[in-house]
Parts: sequence; structure tokens; C-alpha cells
Amino acid sequence: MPTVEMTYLEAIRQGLRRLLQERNEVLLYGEDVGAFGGAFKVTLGLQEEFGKDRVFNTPISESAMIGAAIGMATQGLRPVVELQFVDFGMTAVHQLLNNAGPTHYRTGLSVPLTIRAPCGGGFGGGPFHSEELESLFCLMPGLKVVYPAFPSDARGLIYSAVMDPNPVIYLENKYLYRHVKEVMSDRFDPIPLGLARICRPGRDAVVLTYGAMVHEALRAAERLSAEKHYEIMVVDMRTLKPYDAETVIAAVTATNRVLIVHEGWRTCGFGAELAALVAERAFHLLDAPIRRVAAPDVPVPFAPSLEKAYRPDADKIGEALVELIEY
Amino acid sequence: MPTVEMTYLEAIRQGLRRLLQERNEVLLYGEDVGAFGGAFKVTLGLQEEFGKDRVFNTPISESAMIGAAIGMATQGLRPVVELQFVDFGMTAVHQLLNNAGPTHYRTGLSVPLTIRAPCGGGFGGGPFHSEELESLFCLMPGLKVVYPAFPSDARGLIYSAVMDPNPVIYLENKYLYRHVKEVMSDRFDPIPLGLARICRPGRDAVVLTYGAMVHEALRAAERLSAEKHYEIMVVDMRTLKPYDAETVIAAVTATNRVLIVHEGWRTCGFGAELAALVAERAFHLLDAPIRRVAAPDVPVPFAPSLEKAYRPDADKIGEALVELIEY
Amino acid sequence: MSERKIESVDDGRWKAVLRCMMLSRAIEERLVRLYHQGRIFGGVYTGIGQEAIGAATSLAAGPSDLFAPCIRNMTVHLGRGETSLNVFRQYLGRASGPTRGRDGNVHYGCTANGVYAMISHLGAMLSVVTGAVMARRRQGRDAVGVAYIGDGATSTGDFHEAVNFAAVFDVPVIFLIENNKFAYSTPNAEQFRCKQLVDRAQGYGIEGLCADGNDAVELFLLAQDLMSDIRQKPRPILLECDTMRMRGHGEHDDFSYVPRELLEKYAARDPIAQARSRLAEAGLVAKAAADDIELQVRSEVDQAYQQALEEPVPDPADLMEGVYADR
Amino acid sequence: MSERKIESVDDGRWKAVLRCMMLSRAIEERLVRLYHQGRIFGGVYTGIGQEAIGAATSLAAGPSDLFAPCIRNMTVHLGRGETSLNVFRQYLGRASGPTRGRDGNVHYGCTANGVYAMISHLGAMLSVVTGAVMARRRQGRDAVGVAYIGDGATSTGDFHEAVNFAAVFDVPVIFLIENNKFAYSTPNAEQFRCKQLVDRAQGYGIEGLCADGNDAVELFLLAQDLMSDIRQKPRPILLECDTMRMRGHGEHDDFSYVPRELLEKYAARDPIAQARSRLAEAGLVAKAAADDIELQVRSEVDQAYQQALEEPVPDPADLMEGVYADR
Ligand SMILES: Cc1ncc(C[n+]2csc(CCOP(=O)(O)OP(=O)(O)O)c2C)c(N)n1
Ligand SMILES: Cc1ncc(C[n+]2csc(CCOP(=O)(O)OP(=O)(O)O)c2C)c(N)n1
Ligand SMILES: [Mg+2]
Ligand SMILES: [Mg+2]
Repeated sequence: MPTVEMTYLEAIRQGLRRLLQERNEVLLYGEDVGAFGGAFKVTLGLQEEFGKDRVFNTPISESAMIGAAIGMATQGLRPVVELQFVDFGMTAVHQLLNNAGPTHYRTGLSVPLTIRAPCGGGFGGGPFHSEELESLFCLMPGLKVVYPAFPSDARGLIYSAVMDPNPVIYLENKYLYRHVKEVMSDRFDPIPLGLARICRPGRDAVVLTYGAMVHEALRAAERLSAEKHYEIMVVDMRTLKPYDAETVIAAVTATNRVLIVHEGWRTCGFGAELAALVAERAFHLLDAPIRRVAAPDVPVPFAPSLEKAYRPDADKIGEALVELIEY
Repeated sequence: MPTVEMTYLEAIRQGLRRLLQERNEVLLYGEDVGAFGGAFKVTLGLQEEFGKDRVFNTPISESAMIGAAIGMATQGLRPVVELQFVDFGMTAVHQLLNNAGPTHYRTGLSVPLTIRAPCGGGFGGGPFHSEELESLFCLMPGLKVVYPAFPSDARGLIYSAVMDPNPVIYLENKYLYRHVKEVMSDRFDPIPLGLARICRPGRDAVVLTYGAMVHEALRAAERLSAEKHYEIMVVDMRTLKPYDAETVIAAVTATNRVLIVHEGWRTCGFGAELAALVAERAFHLLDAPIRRVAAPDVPVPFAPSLEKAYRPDADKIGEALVELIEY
Repeated sequence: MSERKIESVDDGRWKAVLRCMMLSRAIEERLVRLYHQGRIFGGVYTGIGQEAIGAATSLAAGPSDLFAPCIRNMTVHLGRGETSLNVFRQYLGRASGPTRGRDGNVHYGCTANGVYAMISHLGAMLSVVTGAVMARRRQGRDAVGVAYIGDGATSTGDFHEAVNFAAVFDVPVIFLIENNKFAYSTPNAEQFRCKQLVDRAQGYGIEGLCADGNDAVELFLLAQDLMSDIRQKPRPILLECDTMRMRGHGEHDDFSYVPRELLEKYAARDPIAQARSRLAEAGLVAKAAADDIELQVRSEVDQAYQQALEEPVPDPADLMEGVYADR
Repeated sequence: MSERKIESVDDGRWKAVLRCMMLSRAIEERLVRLYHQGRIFGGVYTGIGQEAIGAATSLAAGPSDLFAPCIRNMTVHLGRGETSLNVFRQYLGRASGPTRGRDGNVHYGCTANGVYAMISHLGAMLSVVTGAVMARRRQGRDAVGVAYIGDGATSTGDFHEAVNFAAVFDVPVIFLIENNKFAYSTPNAEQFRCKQLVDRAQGYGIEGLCADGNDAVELFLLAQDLMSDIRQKPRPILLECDTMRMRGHGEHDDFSYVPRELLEKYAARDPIAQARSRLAEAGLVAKAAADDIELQVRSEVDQAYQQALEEPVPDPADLMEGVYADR
């Protein structure tokens, strides 16, 4: 099979393109996603290819955008809504928590909509363009939450997200958009939601993570392998709700030491849920406390000196791993 | 000192009344809080006593209500905003997460506002009038989150919440409004934010909880004491952010077994944060896995048969405690 | 108002309008009694005195049209074919009801009837029905939508976003403001400053009309005109209906804050009494025929209530079922 | 437009208006250059071509007035007394800057100047300044407010809630819509359907006016009139200013989607050139005097940039400091 090298961003676009090709019920809309291609150019070329009827701009109205998607989804369409930044979805939380999420449970209607939301920092976006809000979405009954770290996963998971009969929050990492490339087949199979992936085997500890931090964890793991001969397993959660508890437990069984890493805030972050899972279901397997490396509970700062201190990275992960292993 | 018997609701009202008396900069507003006294009558009589200038109705505009409070707070007032139900605050999450919370960090301005939000179920409120959303607020940098369980705490904590120089989410439990009474002094001292309280001593296990579940936990503890001679410590967190890690660790040190209980959803609920805290800082003290008793991840159901199955209570807590102790 | 005459509609249709209003009144009067007898779990919110609006508009519509009823719109459910039996099942939280006991009172709908189940968050359903109409029209059906909203709910951001969104995309939805003078305890004067809410139409670049919300006959003729007009030339319309909430916000509310004169004024304009006499005068529904309908609906209500009462409540074992859709 | 004459304002004030616009232009042109030279971290968003609006309104105001500037309002900051030095500190993320490097580019303000630091969520600051004006007036100061908002941001629910809220409480705020024809890549036609945005005023029961946003002289006279009017008789006003965004949304955007004729049309109406010639004709600011100002501001900008450049960036050790206020 022919292969191509693709960025994370291009991979998402390819997934969307295939959905628009194959499925007439797929629509794509949001602020500036039309001819302009969206703030990050993920949808570039799609309006030209599929027409204004399938790919279009909307007014700056996050609540109406998501509300309309609920209406469309319950009538057989599969709307894909782009939030310009995940941060701006906070103006419409009720449409997700109280409308999209509980509709199936309350009424029996299926709500196959997808919200695409660029997340994360590392590029001077400041407090309002860098947030990581996955734990907030994971609280909401009836939603699924996906967060790919690799181009191939991004492509396969967007396909499954859009084809899922439920509302799916599909989180995209802005830092990865152009920083991560992968050589992959130009055809693809959908990747099922709900499955974590062991990106790197290891025996001395496991890092449970997702999004941009998968790459930082892999970097830390390589360094520790070279410098200290520690072998670190890295698990990419990929889907955060419903999450893959079995893979987590298996990883803990194999390593007995757990480090949880995410880019967003520590208190009530998704890492707390993973820690609680492990503490409840794999307590007897642990040789050391469960550690979290996450952002401190401060607004995402703008200045590079501060953002570097704020954002978890391979160095911080490496340090925590050494402490954990040498506990 | 003369004592009175007061409900949880009356205690909140007394706290608000004293604030309005003592502090000219305190204002109280929200939907129907004026002559009507609010949906639950917490503010009944306050407009009559303090005038329309201090206690008033607003249009149904949660975002404008909170935004205006930010403006007032930064100009020296201490606005207290009542959300009719916490659920409806979800239309204005950005005003809390992105505006009230980060303002001090970004600009140096203090934002002494208080959001009062009735929470919780147990009375047939259905999916939109029963939610527990504390973990969502606890994620937000710059906010404090308070959730009293007893009339005396409700009164002392509302005072401290309003006098705090930061935005405080003050969660009130609707079930407790009229179900819980306490005989207490008719004068009171403020209760500082940030301190948990051991409501019941015990040695066999500790229940970490807050809100309505404190009373369910106490009921379970009494039953287990009578039936099985197990002595269960019950810790009421009272403030959820910043939370009292020291009291938690001390409680775990004393009991070695931890059950975390809350009324809201399990996945990414506040209980996950407590579990993560214990798993990180008190791992070596544990004799058994950390357990959580929480609501399952489904929309709060309406029918009594379903809501009873949904909502944690003394029976479910008791069962979990027995399993935990006999682990 | 429409230029067409009452005679242009056949008597069967007029009987249906009358029957719809009478049935709604009979059901709601029964619910009120049951509430005060303590036989209803949760709250009771009625549209007594506002029946004309939902009856006229739902019965003037075509088979593929879509509806987003609000708190006061029992007549929309009935006009679109909901049975009294299902209504009682819903209020009694029966497993056989439209939400299977998972949601309560006004929060139900019926896909086959084109009726959406409202969520409580005021204004949130306006964009949902907008999206649903967009979807149906894309699928080649000539659907129009009607979204009902209270005077108070026009202050929500959601109202604004949805109407603007529909205007931009030329979606044929009637945004029907039911101005019943109060939002819970809050009168129009504390909710908005425009002379009439229809003054908002121009700001969205759409047409606005006022109508007498208690005159079912004129409203029906007007609704027919408007619907056929926007069906051909798709665009939203703002329609403000003058009416009055004749009871409390819910049955727990004694509505002592409502001036008695206002109630008397509108009591003299009761929609059912008015329609009866107008249709009798026009020779379309004789008094005897109307009396017959009245008798029929009363006995239908007795039977429906009795039957619903005997049906089972939800099995707690089903609590977790159907949070996610399978397809 | 105002009936007062240009001569009613002394030449010192006109020089200040001219200087404010020229300084803003000089700073922003420098920022643009720095951005394209890769010397700026984060984005650059300018108000080039829209300087008249902020300059005229901020300089027409009194000392206790309050401002909520938006993306294009450098002239509001400068008009209220912000220094070029502080602006460069902000853009360069310096510890000495108004947000101490914690927030970036347009997200700054100054309490002493009565200027709020915007958050990114469009529309969110409108209610903040409304509440702030309410507070100041309650404290006996005769403050009025000006809230600036783009054409695109008028589609947010927050715009609606805030304007309605201010109308209900008679808060003297000018809601100034800066219609620069585009919201990022989205033209007015895809954002709203009303002929002009000022058509929304009636729906809030407030006055609405249109003005030429590129004519600083007329705008200044109008702003003086409006402010003194609403200062006496408190109420909000909607003011739509016709202008044009002369560059991309930000400097990363080549704005190829903007019709060149539109740019040419407004280039011929450049606010600085227009004000210069009008003031020269009126004999108030001679060409030579204006040239002098031009030279001054250019050298001020050079110095300010150089000085800011030499100042230290934030110390990462301060990352956690000041999330909560102490008082
Ligand atoms: C966003 C939101 N805020 C608050 C509420 C609480 N609430 C429920 S009904 C109501 C009053 C509604 O008044 P109106 O829109 O006039 O409808 P009516 O009840 O008069 O038909 C309020 C404030 C809500 N449901 N949603
Ligand atoms: C609620 C929200 N949604 C989306 C965005 C992303 N965004 C930033 S600026 C912008 C366009 C704003 O256009 P307009 O209001 O016309 O202001 P202009 O840039 O033209 O001055 C958008 C969509 C945002 N900041 N806030
Ligand atoms: Mg009403
Ligand atoms: Mg614009």
C-alpha cells in the first residue's frame, strides 16, 4: 500500500474528507471553517471540494452552533462542529452537559454529533487560547471524549467519532497540529473508540497519558532508558470517556508503579480519575504512591518563561519517574 | 448565649442578613430573589428589610448576572448572586472559568463575588434541577468552592465566602434546606474557608464527604457502630477548593481505610481528586483500596424508583464500608 | 392578522382545536388537583389560560413540521397527537411513558409527532429546532418549525443566538413568544425595556408580528398563513402572543404577587370560552357539540389517569441502560 | 451627529486626539514589523484604520468613566493614559508590564485609567463594565461606561444579555459596535441579516445611533454629547460605527478574502489623514504641528520598544504567586 507522510493536522483533514466523501449526512460547520479553512486551516479546501452546503461558516454563536447540531443529529445528519478554540466552548456548556448528553437517555433519540475542539498550549496563546478542559467534558453523562496524540490515531478516531451514534467531543492538540508527523498508509481503517494503546513497552513504571504529553512521556522514557536503563511503559489513553480501564490495569500489573501525566490543571483534572481508578482496582499491585504530573492550578500564563514553568514536559516527567522508581 | 433552632435554609438567610446589615457593599441579586424571596425562599424578607437597592431581581441572564458581579466586585462591592439552580449556571461557565477566576492573576484586581447555587437531588427534580457540579468548579483556577452540610457551617461559611477577596462558589444543598435543623447560638463567628471538620471520630475507616452525603454517612456510621461495633470516622470537607489536605491525611493516618462519598457523578467527580490525593500522599498508610461511592454516570433520573437507585445513601455507604473494613 | 375567514377551515379542524384546548385544560386541572392532594411526585406547571397558542399553531401545521414546546404548551403535545395516557404516564413517572420515567412533567416529546422534549435551560431548544428544520429541508422535506418561548426566556443569550442563526440561514421557524406577563415572579418591567418583544424582529432582519394569544380562531388562521408563507419562502418570523399566566409559576406558587385585575381581565378572555362562542356564532361548532367534546375529554382524562396509575414504575435495574445509543 | 461645532473644543484636546491616533498607529506598525521579523511571541492584532473610534470616545470621557476595550482599541488604552512603554512591555511579556507577562497582547487594562483588561470570549466584558458602572454610581460617582464590540461579536448571547441587562437597570453605558465588515474571515452577510446592527436598539428599548467611525472629529463631538446626556439621564445607548479592518484578523492572516475595493474605499478615508486635514482647515492643528506630533510619537515608540526590550521577563519562580487575592 502506498504511504504518505502526514502531520496530525493533515491526518484530521483526511479523515474529515473521507467522511464528507462517503457520507452525505456529514456536515461541517463553525466559525471561519469555509473558504478560509478555519483558524488552524484544518478544513482548508473542504468547502471548495464539497460545496457551501456541506461545509460552511456560522455566526459567532457557540450555543446555537451546538444546539443546531443536536437538532440536525436527531434528524439523521452527522454534524461536525468546529470550536475555534476549546476555551470558547465554555459559553455553551449547557448544550453539551444538559442537552446533547442526556438526550438519548431521556428520549431515546440518538445524537450523532461531533464537536472538534483545538486544545492545549506551548505557543504563547495565554489564558484563553491554551486550555485543556477534558475532565470537564468527561463529567458529562452521555458524552464520549476522544483525544488523539498521533496522526494515524487522529485520522482513525475522527472517523469513528463522527460515525458514533453519540455526541463525541473530539479534542485536537494545537501543538501537535504541525509538530508531529507520521509516515502512514494513505488508506485507513477507523480506530474504535474506547481503546488505549501501549506506545512503548516497559517494566519499571507506566506513564498514563494522552494528547501532547504522550510525546513528552516518550521523550522522557527514551532518555531514562539511555541514561539509567529504566524501561518505562507509556500508555496513550486515546479515548477519555468511556476510558479503557482494562489496559490501565494490565499496565499497572506489568509495572507496579504509576505516573499520570496531563497538560491541564491538576485539581480535578482527568488524572485524578485515573488515579482513583488505579487506587480502587489495582491497589494491591502498587509498589509506590500514584503520582501525577500536571499543570499547576493557575491560569495558563503567556510569557514563555512562565509557560515553560507551567507546562509539563519531558524533563518534569523524567524527574517524577526517577523519584517514583527510586521510591 | 441564647440559642435557636434553625434549618439549613434559615441559617443561610441569617448569614446573608448579617452581611447586609454590617456591610453596605454587600448586594444580593438573582432571578426572583426580591419580594418573592427566590425559588427556595432563602432570601425571603431581605428585600423588604434592605430595600430594592440592595436586594433585587434580574432578567434571566446568567452570563450578564455573573459578568456584572465581576464589574461590581472589582469596584469595591461584594455582590452575592443567586443562581436559581446550579444547573443553570452552565450557561455562563466562561464567566467563572475565564473571567472571574483568572482576573486576579492576570490583572491584580480582587474579585470578591459570591455565587450561591442550589444543588443536589432527592426530591424528583429530574435531570435539570438536581445536578452536583462541584468538580467542574474545582477545576477552575482562582475560584474557591464551599459546600456546607450543617446549618451552623452554612451560616458561618456564607459569611466568610462573601468576605473573601476572591470569587467563591457557595453550593447549597436543596435537600438539606428544610431537612436539617440545628440548635445553635443566635450569634455566630465566621467559619474560615479551607478547613474540613471531623464530624464523628472513628478508627476502622474514614468517610471523606460533603453536602447531603455527610448526613447519609453519619447515619451509616451509627448503624455500623450499633450493629457491628465498627467505628467510622466521618470527615465533612466543607471547602472543596482549596481543600484541607492535612485533615484528610490525618484521618487516613488514624483509620487506614478510606471511603469517598459524593452525591454527584463518579467519573471525574470531586471524589476522584480526593482519591488521587490519598493515593499520592498517604499511600503507605492504606490497608485497603480507596473506594468511591458516588452517583453512576447517568443523567439524574426523575422517577422515585430510579432516583433512589441513582442516589448514594446510608445503605449504599454502609455496604461499601463493610466491604472496605472486611477487605 | 389573517385576511382569511373562519369559514375557510372546515368544522372538523375547528373541533380539533377546541378539543385540544379542552383536553389540555382537563388534564391540567386534574394534575393541579393531584398535586394539591400530594399525589404527584415533583412539580406541576400548567398552561391554563394559554391553551389557544399551542392548539392553534400545532393544528395549523403539516405532518413534517417540527415543534419545540415550552413549559406552558400541553396543547402542542396534544395537537400533534400525544395521548392523555402518555401525559399521565409522564407525570406519574411510569416506565411506559414517553421518557420512561427518566424525566418528569413538561420534559417530554415525541419524535413521530415532530415534538422535541424541552430541557429546562430556557432558550436552549430554539437552536435545536432550527437545526432540525435545516436537516429536514436538506433531506427534501418542506418542514417548518415552531419554537415557543416565554417573555422571561427572551433575556437569555440562547434566544438571541438562535434567532440570529435562523435568520442568517433562512430557516423557516416561527419563534413564538408567549408573553404571559411574568417570568416566575418577575414582571415584564423587570425583564426588558422594549415596548413589545416583537420590537426585536428588526434587529434580526426578520418580520415580527403581534397576535392575541387568547384567540384560537384568529391565531389558527394566522398560523396557517405564516406557515405556508415561510414554507414557500423560507425565513424565520418572530410572533409575539399576548396572553396571561393564570396560575402560579408552578402549583407550589400562590402567585400572590400577580395583580388580581390582570387575572380578571384575562379570565374574561378565556381562550376556550372565546373559541366556543366564536365557533358557535359562526355556525361551525354548535354549543351542544362543544358540550359533547367537553364530556368526552373529561371521561378520557379519568380513564387515562386510572390506567397510567396502574402501570408499573421503572425498574431500578434499568437505571444504567441507554446512557449511550447503540446506533 | 452632534450639533456642536469643532470650535467648541480647544486645540489642546484636538491635539490629544490626533496624538492618540498617531501613537497607536506608530506602535501598531512597529508591532506588525516585529511580528513579521519573528520578534514577537504570540499573535499581533491591530486596530490600524480604526483609531478614530477609541481615540474620540476615550478622550471625550471624564475621569471616573469606565471602558471595556476590545481587540482593535489600542487608542482606548492610550487615550486613557496608558504609556507606550507599558504597551511594549505587554507585547513582549515583560514582568514590568500591566499583566506582568501573565497575559498577552490585547489582554491588558489599567484600573487607575478605568480600563478593563478584556478576556477573549467575545461579548463577556459588556456585562462587566455594566456592573462596574452600576457600582461606581452607587458609590456616588457619576460614571458612564463605554463597551466596544465587533460586528461578529454581536452574535454572541453575551452581547444580548448585557445590553438587555443595562437597559433594565438604566445603566449609562454606550455599547459601541465597531462594524469593520469582517469577523475574522466572516463577512457581515454571514453574521447577521439586519440592515444595520443599530436596528437592534429598539428591541432593547434603547436609543440607537449610527456614526462614521473614521471621522474622529465628529465622533468626539458626538461622544461628548452622548456621555453628558446619559450621565444626567442614565441609560444605555447603542452606537454603531462604520469602519473597516484594514489588515488581517491578526498578522498571521493575509486577508486575501477581503475585496480590494473595500480596502481602497476606506484607505481613502483614513481616520488620521482625515482628522489632520479637517483640523488644519479649521485652524485648530496646523500641518506643522501635526507633523511634529508625528515625529514625537515615532521617537517615543523607538524609545519605548528599546526600553521594554531591556527589561526582564517574568521569573518562573513567580508562577504560582497571586492566583488568589489576599485582600
Ligand atoms: C437559563 C435558565 N435560567 C433560569 C431558569 C429557572 N426558570 C425556570 S422557568 C423561569 C421563568 C420563565 O419565565 P418565562 O420565560 O416568562 O416563561 P413562563 O413560565 O412565564 O411561561 C425561570 C427563571 C431556567 N429554567 N433556565
Ligand atoms: C465566544 C467566542 N467565540 C469565538 C472566538 C474566536 N474569535 C476571536 S476574534 C473573532 C472574530 C471577531 O470579529 P468581530 O467581533 O467582528 O471583531 P473584529 O476582530 O472584527 O474587530 C473570533 C471568531 C472568541 N474570541 N470568542
Ligand atoms: Mg412568562
Ligand atoms: Mg469585525
